[in-house]
Order: sequence, then structure tokens, then C-alpha cells
Amino acid sequence: MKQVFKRPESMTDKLFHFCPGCHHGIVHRLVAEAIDHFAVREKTIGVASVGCSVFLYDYFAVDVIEAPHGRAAAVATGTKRVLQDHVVFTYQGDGDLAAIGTAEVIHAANRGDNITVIFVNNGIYGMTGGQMAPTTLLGQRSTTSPYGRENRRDGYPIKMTEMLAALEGPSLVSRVAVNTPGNVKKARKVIRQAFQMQLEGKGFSFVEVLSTCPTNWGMTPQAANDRIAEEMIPYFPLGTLKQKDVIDVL
Amino acid sequence: MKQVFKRPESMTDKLFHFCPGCHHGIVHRLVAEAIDHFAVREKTIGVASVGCSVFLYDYFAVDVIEAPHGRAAAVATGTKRVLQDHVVFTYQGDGDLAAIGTAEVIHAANRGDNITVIFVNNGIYGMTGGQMAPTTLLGQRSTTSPYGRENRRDGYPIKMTEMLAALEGPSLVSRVAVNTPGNVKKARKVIRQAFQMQLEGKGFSFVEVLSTCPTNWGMTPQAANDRIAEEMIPYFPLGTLKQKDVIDVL
Amino acid sequence: MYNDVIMAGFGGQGIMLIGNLLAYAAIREDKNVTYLPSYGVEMRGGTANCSVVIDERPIGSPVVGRPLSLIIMNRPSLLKFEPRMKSGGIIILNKTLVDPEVSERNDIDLVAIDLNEVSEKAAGSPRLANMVALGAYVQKSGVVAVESVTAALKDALHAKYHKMIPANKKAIEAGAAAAS
Amino acid sequence: MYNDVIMAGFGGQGIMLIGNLLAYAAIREDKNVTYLPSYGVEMRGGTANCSVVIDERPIGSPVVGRPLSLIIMNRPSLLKFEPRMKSGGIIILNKTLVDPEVSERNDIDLVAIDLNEVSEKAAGSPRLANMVALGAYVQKSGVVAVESVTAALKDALHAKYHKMIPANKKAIEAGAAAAS
Amino acid sequence: MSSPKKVFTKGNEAIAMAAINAGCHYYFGYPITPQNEIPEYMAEHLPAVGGEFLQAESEIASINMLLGAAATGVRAMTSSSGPGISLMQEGFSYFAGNELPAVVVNMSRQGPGLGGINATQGDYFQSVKGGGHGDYKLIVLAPHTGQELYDLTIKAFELAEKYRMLTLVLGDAILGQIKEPIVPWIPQKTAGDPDRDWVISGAKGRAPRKITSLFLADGEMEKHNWHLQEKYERLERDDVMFEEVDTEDAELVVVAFGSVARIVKSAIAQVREAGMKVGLLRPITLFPFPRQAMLKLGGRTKRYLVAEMNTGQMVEDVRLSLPGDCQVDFYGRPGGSVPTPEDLFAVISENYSKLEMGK
Amino acid sequence: MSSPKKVFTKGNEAIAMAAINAGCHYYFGYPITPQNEIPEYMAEHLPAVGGEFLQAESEIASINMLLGAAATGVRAMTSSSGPGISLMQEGFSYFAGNELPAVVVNMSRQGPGLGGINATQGDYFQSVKGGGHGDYKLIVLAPHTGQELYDLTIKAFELAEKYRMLTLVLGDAILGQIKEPIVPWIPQKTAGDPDRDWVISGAKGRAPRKITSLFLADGEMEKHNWHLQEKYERLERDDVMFEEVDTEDAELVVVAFGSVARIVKSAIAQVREAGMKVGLLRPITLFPFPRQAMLKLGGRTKRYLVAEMNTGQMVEDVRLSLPGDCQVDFYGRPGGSVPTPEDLFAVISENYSKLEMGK
Amino acid sequence: MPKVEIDIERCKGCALCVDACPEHVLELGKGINLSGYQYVVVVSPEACIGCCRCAEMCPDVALAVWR
Amino acid sequence: MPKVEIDIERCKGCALCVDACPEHVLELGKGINLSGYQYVVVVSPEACIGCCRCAEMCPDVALAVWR
Ligand SMILES: Cc1ncc(C[n+]2csc(CCOP(=O)(O)OP(=O)(O)O)c2C)c(N)n1
Ligand SMILES: Cc1ncc(C[n+]2csc(CCOP(=O)(O)OP(=O)(O)O)c2C)c(N)n1
Ligand code: SF4
Ligand code: SF4
Ligand code: SF4
Ligand code: SF4
Ligand code: SF4
Ligand code: SF4
Ligand SMILES: [Mg+2]
Ligand SMILES: [Mg+2]
Repeated sequence: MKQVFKRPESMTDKLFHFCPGCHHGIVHRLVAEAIDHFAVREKTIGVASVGCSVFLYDYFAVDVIEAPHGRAAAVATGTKRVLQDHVVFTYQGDGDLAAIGTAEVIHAANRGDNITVIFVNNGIYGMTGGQMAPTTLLGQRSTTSPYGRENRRDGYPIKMTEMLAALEGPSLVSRVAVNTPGNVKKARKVIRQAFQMQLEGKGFSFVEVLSTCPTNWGMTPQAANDRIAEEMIPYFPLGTLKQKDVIDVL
Repeated sequence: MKQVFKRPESMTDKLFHFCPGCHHGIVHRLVAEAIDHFAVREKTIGVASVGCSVFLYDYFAVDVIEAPHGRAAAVATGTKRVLQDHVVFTYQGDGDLAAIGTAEVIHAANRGDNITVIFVNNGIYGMTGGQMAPTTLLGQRSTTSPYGRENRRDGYPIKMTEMLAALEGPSLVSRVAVNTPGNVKKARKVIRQAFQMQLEGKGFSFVEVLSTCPTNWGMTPQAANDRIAEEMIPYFPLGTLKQKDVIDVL
Repeated sequence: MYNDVIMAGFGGQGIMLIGNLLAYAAIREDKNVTYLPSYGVEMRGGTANCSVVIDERPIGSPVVGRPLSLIIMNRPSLLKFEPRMKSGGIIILNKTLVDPEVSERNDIDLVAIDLNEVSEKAAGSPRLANMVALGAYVQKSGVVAVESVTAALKDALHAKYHKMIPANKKAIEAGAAAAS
Repeated sequence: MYNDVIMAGFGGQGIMLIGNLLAYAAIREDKNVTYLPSYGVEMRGGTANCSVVIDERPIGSPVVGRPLSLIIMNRPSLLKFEPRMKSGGIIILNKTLVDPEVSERNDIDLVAIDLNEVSEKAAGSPRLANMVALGAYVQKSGVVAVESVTAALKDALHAKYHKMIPANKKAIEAGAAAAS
Repeated sequence: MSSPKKVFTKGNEAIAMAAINAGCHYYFGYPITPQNEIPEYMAEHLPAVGGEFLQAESEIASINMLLGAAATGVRAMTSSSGPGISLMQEGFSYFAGNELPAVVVNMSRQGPGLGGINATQGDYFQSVKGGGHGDYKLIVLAPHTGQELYDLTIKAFELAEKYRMLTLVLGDAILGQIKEPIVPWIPQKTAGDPDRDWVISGAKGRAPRKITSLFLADGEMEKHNWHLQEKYERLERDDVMFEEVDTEDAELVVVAFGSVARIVKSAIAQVREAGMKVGLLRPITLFPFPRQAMLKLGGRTKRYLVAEMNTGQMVEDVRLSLPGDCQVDFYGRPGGSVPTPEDLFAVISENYSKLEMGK
Repeated sequence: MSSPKKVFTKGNEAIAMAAINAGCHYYFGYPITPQNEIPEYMAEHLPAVGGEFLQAESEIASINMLLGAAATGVRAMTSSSGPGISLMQEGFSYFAGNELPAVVVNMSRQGPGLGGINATQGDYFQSVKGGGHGDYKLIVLAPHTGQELYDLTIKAFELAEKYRMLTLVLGDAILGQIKEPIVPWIPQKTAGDPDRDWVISGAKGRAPRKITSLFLADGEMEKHNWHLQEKYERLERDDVMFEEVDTEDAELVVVAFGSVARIVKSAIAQVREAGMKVGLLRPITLFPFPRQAMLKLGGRTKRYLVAEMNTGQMVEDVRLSLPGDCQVDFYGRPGGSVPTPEDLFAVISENYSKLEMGK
Repeated sequence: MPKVEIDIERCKGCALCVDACPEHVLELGKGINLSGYQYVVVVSPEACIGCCRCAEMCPDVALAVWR
Repeated sequence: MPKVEIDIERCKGCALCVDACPEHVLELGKGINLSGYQYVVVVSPEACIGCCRCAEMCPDVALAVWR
């Protein structure tokens, strides 16, 4: 009998501080599995962002730099320009990447910086207690959209994946979810592919992961999980929007 | 005999400080003409940016706020939320809007803020003396890309119009040029349309104007003018990418 | 008279609610009061605590360095706060989760109650353990009248929970009884 | 000996180039020198100017408050700088564009030259008016030798303009002649 | 119109409530602990008064939206903490250069860097010396109770308008999170005069106006700078605020602001009981700093203890204000380690006993 | 390896040249006048040494790219001016919290706001008091000639590494734009030790490392803050730099830094000729400030004149450093109005004559 | 025989695994772990087919599976 | 008859109008204006068709056209 599911080696033993049922834990595991898969733990550098995933360094057995809120992509660019043969990834929430960090991620993508960006879109500011995120759905209540998000005041839930796919720079732009075992498997594949792109020097890879925040959605973990399929995926369709297979150099 | 071409009334008499042949002057005039056309000079507020067009207030006979570099869209949002029945426009260069101001313009567009953004893309930092802009063409030399822009280091010339058109928020997203009398006429029409959108409460309108910088391109005004058709338009195709005709409210 | 208390436990044990409730009870008695919650990142997975200061005179520090009393709902909270207590203070301890033997002070007044059991008996559910604890503390300290606390339920609870007031009242009173 | 000069004119009249050239000439004579350009927004449409300080001893201020000499290429520059000049100073004035009558000082040494004409004659084009002016200034002030200036052309000009050195040399020398 | 009824309110909410009651109908902000209750309160209550709450995409957007709103002459505000306030420094400098009035709240938290979310006073220098570029000042108000958070927020709007300056309400995690009963009230004037000659409102029947901080002509910028300094001097003359407690006979005066001052008050009550003659001087305006008050006090009391939740910042202003013969000691607790009344009792007693020995 | 040959170099280029010669192979920056020659020089010359020049999309991106590069232990830098430096304040605070070494150049220009592009010293407070949030310091170096721009840039990299701190080279439009002959040289050590125990390099054969400034456990943040303070004290003990000119017999000492100090030197030469006993103290490190040197000097000379191109900033540090019986006057020219040697001659003479009268 | 194992101190009782298991092998138990969470227990070990669906969904990496 | 008029003090001599005019009405002159620019002059006024092409292209709004 063989162990077919176990804790990835790139993870530490530390218990997650995440709330029960929070998808951050699943995404953490998938990233660690990708690192294991390519056996690059010793040359991987994680760039943590500010959000519920701020303690990345507690859970990953790799070197980690904690970036200021929104600036993970810029920090990763700085690191990667020096350590070009290392693997550099960022892990960012939707507040971090799609609000304050908009310019940084767009320009890293546009430059085709050879880094991997894992974008956890839970449609809310988790860490700060449930404020509206740029990706909060229309009509959704949050502590700063108490009457529901309204497009004329707050704008539309922003589709970062679609927007980045409109740029020439990035090599892989994809959206996945982790709400069912099947989707977890697909997400695993895409995240692995994102790291592979980087290892092959193909440039910027970006994976958006639709994710729950049971606590700030005010739902049980199961209800939150179900909401992904019922509300999030219809607005944020899954799939790979862009994939370059050759390295283009001027 | 009737005067068929004259100085717009929304302009002051002051001589432009622009270099000979610089398209900024043409774009200034077209914006003033649009203001004249709708007879809204007395309720128009311009938001100037930092760049060669920083002295907007010297040339327009309207109230003007000078925004910090890159932040014109945020300033305009603040003003428009208060003065909802006024006409608010920003006038921004490519360094201003497509580099440091990326996040601000994207989020104003995504919110569908009811303002008009005039984006003068001359592929260079004019005011500061010819550094590479996010829109500088591949291979183009500038003081900070002395060996020519190279996509693997500097990224691709960014297409703001295409990227903004990928968002749900904006109502009009268009690219024009002013390199021939015919293109000037088309640009006039689109700029006028952009103001009309705002007057009708349809939300965010955005016009990118391909523009010369003879000084920092190191060219005569005529050669610079020709380069628009030869090099700029092929990469930045003209046309309206997005136009909403109804006001959508959740 | 000046009085202060720190209440602590897991997030989800209703610590903040009883802190607020006590404050409202003090306001009903026309006393001055400050309520200072811990908050933020600690909420996820960690412990939650708050400090309440009650006085007839204006309150200086809302920060309690050496508490006169504690309401302790879990083990980590006992370990954290007990050593700081003033001599002679009161601890209301949640015996359901914490073995009273863990306490190391003998210069204090330790009131260990099986809060879940008392709550279950009084209100038909173990979920009002926090109210039981507050009832016990108020009874034991006399900082405000038990009636002020039960009367304040409608101030502290959101209108949509007002139907739960009777059960809460029972739990508070059962706590008071358990401590007397 | 300490010497300073401010050179001013339209952007495009080659002010910065002659400032640099003078500095290189001073370096050839092993003197200390500072060159301080005006720059930036002023470049567009406005005037350009620079200050050069030359001394055998280390140079303190590179900022020239009350210049000993001026090279003036257009009218606005004369209006701006003449009033600040030290008494007894030298002005090399571009008579092609500025009427010497505009000068209001009579305690200074005004050398008005039709620079375009001299340039045209000496070098076959009016475009070296700046070099003519510098030649005149150096001759008049004696701050460095005219030969040092012509020798310094290869330091100050980018290699791709070195073929223009002979014409520049002629213009400088013609300027020196015009001022002597 | 004011009501004497007490409401049990969180500090952050007291600020938001006061702002709305002061006629502030425009709020732009970005979430950050420990001040989220301010935007949350605004989001809930501004629609009812016809105002606009807008969550910006960042603090930089917030401060610039605020700039755009302030230029129209309305009352408007933003709030943030530590890292967010740092990001606004360019904007602050523009506000100063443009002479625009608005209110910013900093519920400060531990630094440097991401730090932590507990209370500190590490942003004193940033607030009073100017964290942005150039010679400029903000008006800085430092409340120490829930009621004062309310009252000074109203005052902040008034001062901002009076001087056309950005006014900063500097609190901390304690003040933002504390709940206590306060008495809300509504000031008489709740809006700036719409006819002010700098207000951007469309050039209807008047010459166009501009809001700019760009000055290129010779000497213009220097003139503008001296003009700003003149305002700062006026502020110092007319609008200094401070509180003195038990200073008349004090042999030792503690100087403290904000939440620490409140804890010091408890400690002083204790040391007074123990027979020590100790007083408190509490600056309420950190800029303008109560220099004259200190100078006067320094003629009488010679020994001072400055207590701050940082490694020593306001202590410099205290030293600069007092006569040369005063002795100024410092007690600091940086990084969110809030001193308790007991800690302060110990430090004050020790300091006082040195004084006794010195006699 | 160093060559005694003089090269005629613009101040900004002297800095860029020195940085490359000091082994700085990574530059991230965003254009702004008056420092554009730094990125331009880097763009031209870094490729030849195998380095990376990257024009960032903003100053915020620049400082954060710098952070990402600095974390790997290499020598790296950015440069900017006024508004751009303000935008980096959050980043500066993170550098301090993270204890990362790097060099930033501020060629300061007029403020507040957009201001203008002429020289001022209005960013002194921002530089030495900390424009970002929290209790922290930068090392601040203030060169006053082209040669010193070169030399101190090299020193900046050394100090940054020695203390794991951000080091700011504070110049202004004059220093950035001036051209003069300098002697370039190459320091012995041109890279940090790659084995330092904090360097992020991939967790190969060692425990994973983290660069963070987040401290949440009780008391940890306070500990970290005191640890930082300890470094600052060490700096003050070991690495203060200043220049004294003609102070031995001086009855009046002028205190000035950077470009103003240079102009003061000319003025002092003139007043000395006129028989007045005047000296100069020029702080070269603005932080650590030469407090001990001032204190010592203050035992002898009692009268001081602080000259700055601002409305009075360093003057506070001078007052805080000198004994209480010294008289400190201030002469300020804010907003790009550079005082000429003649202006300073007049002010110094006037001040000196008051001294004569006082006798 | 396939087997699932629960690290009860890691479990937060979110029950995502319970929903994910096609064979109803898991259920929330009555016990409370040291962190205060009601953890999951294996109720029908024999039914486990070792498909890992539970483990894929566990946000806390509390499950291990053998096959 | 159509007519074009040049405000010579506004003209910067960029010659964009010269290129734009289908009738070769305009040319750069010899004169220099107060700002130091060589300005444009009307060389064949009679040829002007009043089409405004010149004016559309003038960045300095130095041209007026009658028709
Ligand atoms: C400059 C700055 N602004 C604001 C914050 C406060 N802040 C911390 S995390 C966060 C957003 C968290 O939301 P998200 O990025 O979606 O991550 P999540 O917690 O949802 O995973 C914010 C606004 C900060 N730390 N720094
Ligand atoms: C925060 C900040 N960073 C940098 C600058 C310097 N700056 C002034 S204008 C400008 C860019 C100008 O380029 P662009 O926006 O393309 O306008 P153009 O001059 O080409 O019309 C820059 C970088 C500034 N003023 N403020
Ligand atoms: S707050 Fe939301 S995102 Fe954060 S750990 Fe909890 S569930 Fe996850
Ligand atoms: S520098 Fe370029 S953009 Fe600026 S005015 Fe001159 S030509 Fe126009
Ligand atoms: S491995 Fe499959 S069958 Fe076994 S418990 Fe998990 S989900 Fe159920
Ligand atoms: S999914 Fe994991 S954490 Fe959730 S109940 Fe199952 S074992 Fe426990
Ligand atoms: S109006 Fe037409 S024809 Fe006349 S000058 Fe202008 S371009 Fe030529
Ligand atoms: S286009 Fe205008 S500025 Fe240019 S040459 Fe013609 S008239 Fe003069
Ligand atoms: Mg989120
Ligand atoms: Mg441009």
C-alpha cells in the first residue's frame, strides 16, 4: 500500500492560521506541490503580499520576501532580475493585486518578466475584515458596500485575467477554481504549467484562482464553496485565455 | 466672406510653450473646440497632468486643477463626484497615464466614472527630456533605451486603448491621430463624441491621440509627422474599440 | 468605584459580546465605561480578548495592565493573563475547557464553572456559556447589578436577535446563581 | 585668478556648447572650473543659460550672483542679466538680434558684434554665432588663451562632429579678432 | 440642534459621525486596520445625507480624489494608517502647495514597515515635520478620548477651511478601537463659504481659476513658500490648543499626547496620592506645537518627563520649546507595547525621586 | 586600479559612475528632473558590466524593485527627486523594518507640491526625521562638490551594507547639474559578502529565510524597534562625518550643508578678508548628525548662523545639539532662490556685527 | 485496502471533505481538538476507495490517503 | 475669394501647414519673429481655396481662414 496523498515537502508543519474552509489552504498546497514537482524548492523564492496570505513564509519551506501591500510583482521583478536562474513567484489577493497593485502587475506582465503570479480572487478584503474588493460581485454586500455593490458608484467586478490577456507581454494567463476535487486537479495542472513556463524562460505566467472567504462572506464553508460555482464562475469564466509557446525576443 | 477657421473661444490668447510642430497644440485646439461646440466652457473643469501639457490652465479659459503626476483620473473622479452636472476632463501624456497613472485610469474606467480622458501618446517622456515611455516602440532609442527598446527587458509598447476596451466600465474607447488634415477631422469628431457621452451621463470616455514629439524624437516636425503614419499607426491602429449607447445601471 | 476586567477566549466564544453587554449595563447605571477590544489578524485562529473599565469618575487609562478580574474561556488565555493579575482578583474560569489545576496563583479568587453545562441546563444549549460567565462575574464582583446586565441585553444585541433575550437572561441568571 | 561668466540666449543658439567648451579650455590650462546649466521646462520656448566659474584655487560657489561677464545672445537675456552685473564687467552682445541701445549700463564694457555676419564670413554659415561670441569673450577677458579654446574643441564636441572642428576654429578666431 | 444624549461609540465611529455632522459628505478611502470602522460607517451613512462614499483603489487614489473634491470647496475627508499614510505623502505636499483644505485621519499603528496593528505614536515626526517633500506643515490634532475624537474632528474641518490647509487627526489603534459613551453635537457652520475666491466651480461669469503648485518664474516659488510660512505663524499665534493638569505646583511635568496622555492621567492621579507634585502638559495641537505655553511653564518648573509610544520624537519639540535650563527626560515604548498606568507610575516616581535627590 | 586622471563630469553622472565603480550593477528608476542623467548614464553603461538597468513604471515600483534586488544581497540603487521621493516613503519604511541595504539618491527640488526644478534643501526633515511611518532612520549623506558626490556615493554603499540600512545621498539641482573635473577611483570592496545570513538566495542546504517587517507576537515589535535604535546609536558613535573650516578662532560659526555650504565657503573667504572671525561647520552625515562635534564647538564658540535653502529645518538639529547658552540664528531661502556668495556675505557680516555690538 | 487518515489537530471541521467524499466515509465528530475545533472522523473506513477527493478539498492538509 | 491669414508672432516655423496645403500657398519666409522663429508667409494668396487644411495642422493656432 502506497501513500497517494501526502503533505508536500515544500511545506512546513505549521498549522495554517486561515479560517475553517478557506481556500487559501488549498492554493498554498497546490503551489507547494508544483515546487515539489519540479524539485526546485532550494532555488525558489516566494514573494508574499499583504492579505490573509501574509504569513506565506510560515508555511513554505522556501526563502520568502514579504512585499508591501500591492507591490509583490515589483519586488519579484527586482529579485528575478538579479537571480535569473531562480524561480520567483508572488502570491497575492484580489485587494492586493487588483486594487492597489494594479499598475505593478500590469507592468510586470507587460514586460514579460519571467515570474509566476498566483492571484487568489475571493472577491473580498479578507484580512481587513470584509471590505469590498475590486472583484466583489455586483449586488454583493460587504462592510463597505452595505447596500450591495452598485456599478455606477463602485464599478464592475474587474476581470484581471481578461485584461492581462489583452497585453502582448504575458505568456500564460489563466483562471481556475478549487471548489471541487475536479477543479482542484485542473488548477494543479495550470499552476504547474505556470512554473514550467518560468523554468523554460518563457516569461510572465499568471493564474487567477477563484477562492472562498467563508468568514467575510458570512457563510458556512460549504455554502461558500457552492457559491463559487453558482455566482463566481458565471461572471469569472474558467479557462486559459492566453498561452505563448515560443520565447519571443525582438 | 465668412471666417471658416478661427481660434476657439475656450482658449486664451497665450502662446503655447510647445516646441515647433508638436502635436500637443493641435490636441489642445480640438479639445477647446469640443467645449465650444457644446457651449459648456463655464461648467467645464480641466484636470492637467504633469508632462509637457502641464500648463493647460494657461491655454484654456476654464477652471483647471493641476494633478500630481499620473493621478489626473483620480483627481477628476473626486471633482466629478461633487460637481456631477459639470464637465470634467483630464489631459494626460503617455508617461503620466500609461506608466505611473496606470492604476488610476484603469479604475476610473472600470468604475465608469462620468469623465473624459484625453490621452496624448507621443511614445516618449517629453517634458523630462526624452526618456522611454511605456508606449515607446520596440527598437526605438531614447535617453533611457540608448540601444533601442528591447521587449525582454523593457516590455512591449503598451496598448492602453485595447486594455481599457477589455473592461466592462468604459463607454467610449477610441484611438485617433492628428498627423493629416483628414485625421484631425476624425479626431475632432471622436473628441466631441467623448464630451457628448459625458454630457449624456453615459460614463467614462477615453480618446488616445497619437502624437509627435519632434524634439525628443530628434526629428524635424515634418519627419516626426510622417513617422506617425509610418511607424505609430501600424502598431497602434486607429479606430473606436468600444462604444456603449445605453446607460447601464445595475 | 473603579473596576476593570479582561475577558478572553477563542474567537467565536462570544467574548466581545459580553464585554459590550457589561459596558451597556454600566451605562444604564450612569457609570463611566471604556471597552477596548483586541482585533485584527489575531481574529483568525488565535484568541480574542477585551478590557472593560468601569468607574464613577472619568476614566483615565482604558488599557488594563494588571487586571482586577478575568473571565477566562480557554487555556491559552489563562496562561497569558493570570500572571498579570492583581492580588486578590477574581477569575471566572470556563471549567468545560480548562482544568482549574492549570491556575498557578493562590492569592486570587478562582471561580471555576462548567459553563457549557450550566448554559445547557438553563437555556437548553451550550452556546450561551459566555452569558453564564458574565453573570457569574457580575454577581461575584458586584461591579453592576445583575438586573442592569439583563436589562442591557436589548442595547447590546442587534434587534434581529432580540427574540433570544429570554434565553440569554436565563443564562446570565444561572451564571450569577452558580457564583453565589 | 577668479573669473566667471553667464551665457544666455534662446534654446538652440548653442549656449550650453560654448559653456562646456570654455570649461574644457580651462581644464587644458589646469585650472579649476565649474559649469552650471539652467535646464528643464525652460528649454521649451524659453531661454537657456549657463554659468562658468574658473579659478586657480578650489571653487566655492558655482552659483554666480553678480557676474563679471556676460555673453548675451538675445534680448530677454540682456534684460534679465544686465542689471545684476558687477561694475566694470564685459558684455559680449549679439548685435544681429539685439540693439545695443537696449543696454542700460554705462559702467560696463559692451562689445556688440554682428555675430551672424562674422560667422557667415568666417565659416560660411551664420550657425556658428555662438563660437564667434565665445572667441570674442575669451579674447576680451583673457580668462584662457584662445588656443586653449580651439584645442578644446575635440574635448567638447562629440566625435561625430569632429569634422566640423576647422569651421568652429575659424569662427572662434574670427570672434577673437572682432573683439580685439 | 445638539442632543445631550450619550451614545456608546467606538472611537473610529465617533470620528465618522462627527465628520458627517460637520457637513462632510464626501469620503474617499482604502481599507486598513485599525481604522476600517471609519469607511464602513461612511459607507453606511453617507447615502442617507445625499453624500458620496467611494472606496478608492489605493491610498494614492484616495488622497488624489480628496484633492479633486477639496478643490470644489466642499468638506471632504479620507482616513488611513501607517503604510497608507506614507503613500499619501506626495499628496499631502500637493495639498500644502495648492493650499486646499481637507481632513485626513491617521489611526496610527506600529512601524516601520508592515509592522503590526497595535497602537503607537511613531508617526509624530511624519505628521509634524512633513513626510513629503518641501517646506510645509499640516495642522495636527491629537485627541485622547472618544469625546475629543468627536470634537476635534469637527474642529479639524473648521481649521482646515480657516487656513486652507490639510488637517490631520492623529489617533492610534487604542483610540480607534475603544468604545465609550460620547455626546454628539452638530456645529453651527457645516460647510465652507461657497463664494471663496479659489473654489473651482466652473468659470461662470468670472475669470477662470486654477489650482496649482507649480511656480516657475524667478522668485515666485520663494514668495509662495514665505506666504505659507506666514500662515503657519498665524496658526501658532491664534490656534494652539493644549491641556494642563496639576501644573501649578508641579515640580515635575509630564508631557504626553493622545492615548498616552490618558494613561498618564491615571498614573498622575496615583503619584499625587503618593504625595508627589507632578503635573501634565498635553499638547492637543501637535502642530502648531504649544511652544509659548511650554516656554512659560519652563520659567517655573524645571524638570520634565516626555512619555511617548515611540523612541523619542515629540521630545525634540519639547526640548526646542523649553528654556535652556530645564531638564528633559524621555520615556518611550515603541512598537505597540502600550505602557500601563503602573509602568508610568514607576517611571514617574523614579524620575521624581531623582528630583528629590537633586535638592 | 584607480586613475588620477580628471574627468569633466556632471554631478549626476559622477554619482552614476561612482555607483557602477562601487559594484552597483542594478538600477531601477523613474524619470524626474533634475536627476535624469543618473538613469540615463546607467542605461548606457550598465549593460557593458553585465548589469541591469530597468526603467520602472513609477517611483513606487522603483523602490519595491530595489527592495526585491536588495534582498538578494547585491548592490543596487534608485534615484529620484521631491515628489518621487515622497512616493517612496512607504518603501523607505519597509527597508528600515526589513533591515535591507541599498542606496537612494534624492536630487531635491523645490516644493511643496509640483513646485519647480531648482535647487532647495526643503527635504531635510523628510530625510532625517523619517517621512514614512514608524520609528526609523536612514543614513543621510550630503555631498557638496562633484568629487564628493563621487566619493560619498561609494561610501553610501559601504555604510548601507555595514548597517543594513537604506542610505540616502541628498543633493539638489545645483549639485546634480553642475559639471566639474573629478578624479574617479575604484574602491577595494565592490560587493557585499554573499554569505551574510540574511541574504535571500534560495534555501539550498540551509533553513529557509524570510525578509519581513511584520511582528505580531507580544513585545516582538518593541524589541525590533529597540534593536534598530541600537544600530542608530552605533552609527552616531562610529560613522559621523563633518568638515570644519576656520573654526579654531571663530566667533561666529556658520552651519550649512550641501550646495549652500559651498556658497558659504566663498562668502567666508570674503568675510575673513574683511577681518571677521567666522568659521564653517558642515555636516556631511545629516543622520547621524554631528551632535558631539557641535556640543564640543559650543563650549568655545557661542554664536551660530544656520544657512539653509528652506524655511528652517536643520536649524532644529543644531539647536538640539548645542549647549543651552549658545545663540543660534537662521538664514533661509526656500523655493529655489539660491543665495549668492554676496547675499551670504551680507547676512554673515550683519550677524557678525551684532556680535561686535553685543560685546 | 485504501485508507484515509486524519490529523485531528490540523482539522478545523470545515466539512469540505465530508461533502467531497463519494462514499460517505467521513463525518464531523463530537470531539473538540486543542484549537477548539470540532474535527472530522472516519465513520466507514471500509467504504474508502482511496480516491483522494477528500484530501484534494482539505484546506488544512489534514488528510492523508493510502491505496 | 478665400483667404488665409498668419499670426506671425504665433508661428514657430514648423512648416506643417506648408506640407498640408494642396495649393502651395504657404512657404517658410526669411523673417524671424520676436520669439526667434522663422515664420511662414503666404506666397500665392490667389491660389488659396480656403480648404483649411493648413489651419487644421497648425499646432500653434497661428492661422485663420476665410471663405
Ligand atoms: C498600504 C497598505 N494599505 C492597506 C493595507 C491594509 N490591508 C492589509 S491586507 C489588505 C487587503 C486584503 O485583501 P486581499 O488582498 O484580497 O487578500 P485576502 O485577505 O482577501 O486574501 C489591506 C487593504 C496595508 N497593509 N497596506
Ligand atoms: C511623481 C513624479 N514623478 C516624476 C515626475 C517627473 N515628470 C514630469 S513630466 C513626466 C513625464 C512626461 O511624459 P508624458 O506624460 O508622456 O508627457 P509628455 O511630456 O510626453 O507630453 C515625468 C516623469 C514628476 N513630476 N512627478
Ligand atoms: S478571512 Fe477569509 S480569506 Fe482570510 S483566512 Fe478567513 S476565510 Fe480565508
Ligand atoms: S518636448 Fe516633445 S512633447 Fe514636449 S513640447 Fe516639445 S515636442 Fe512637444
Ligand atoms: S479517499 Fe475518497 S473515498 Fe476515501 S475518504 Fe477520501 S474521498 Fe472518501
Ligand atoms: S476538509 Fe480538512 S479541515 Fe475540513 S473538516 Fe475535512 S479534514 Fe477537517
Ligand atoms: S486654406 Fe487650404 S489652400 Fe488655403 S492656404 Fe490653407 S491649405 Fe492652402
Ligand atoms: S503650422 Fe503654424 S506654426 Fe507651423 S509653420 Fe505653419 S503657421 Fe507656423
Ligand atoms: Mg481577497
Ligand atoms: Mg509623452
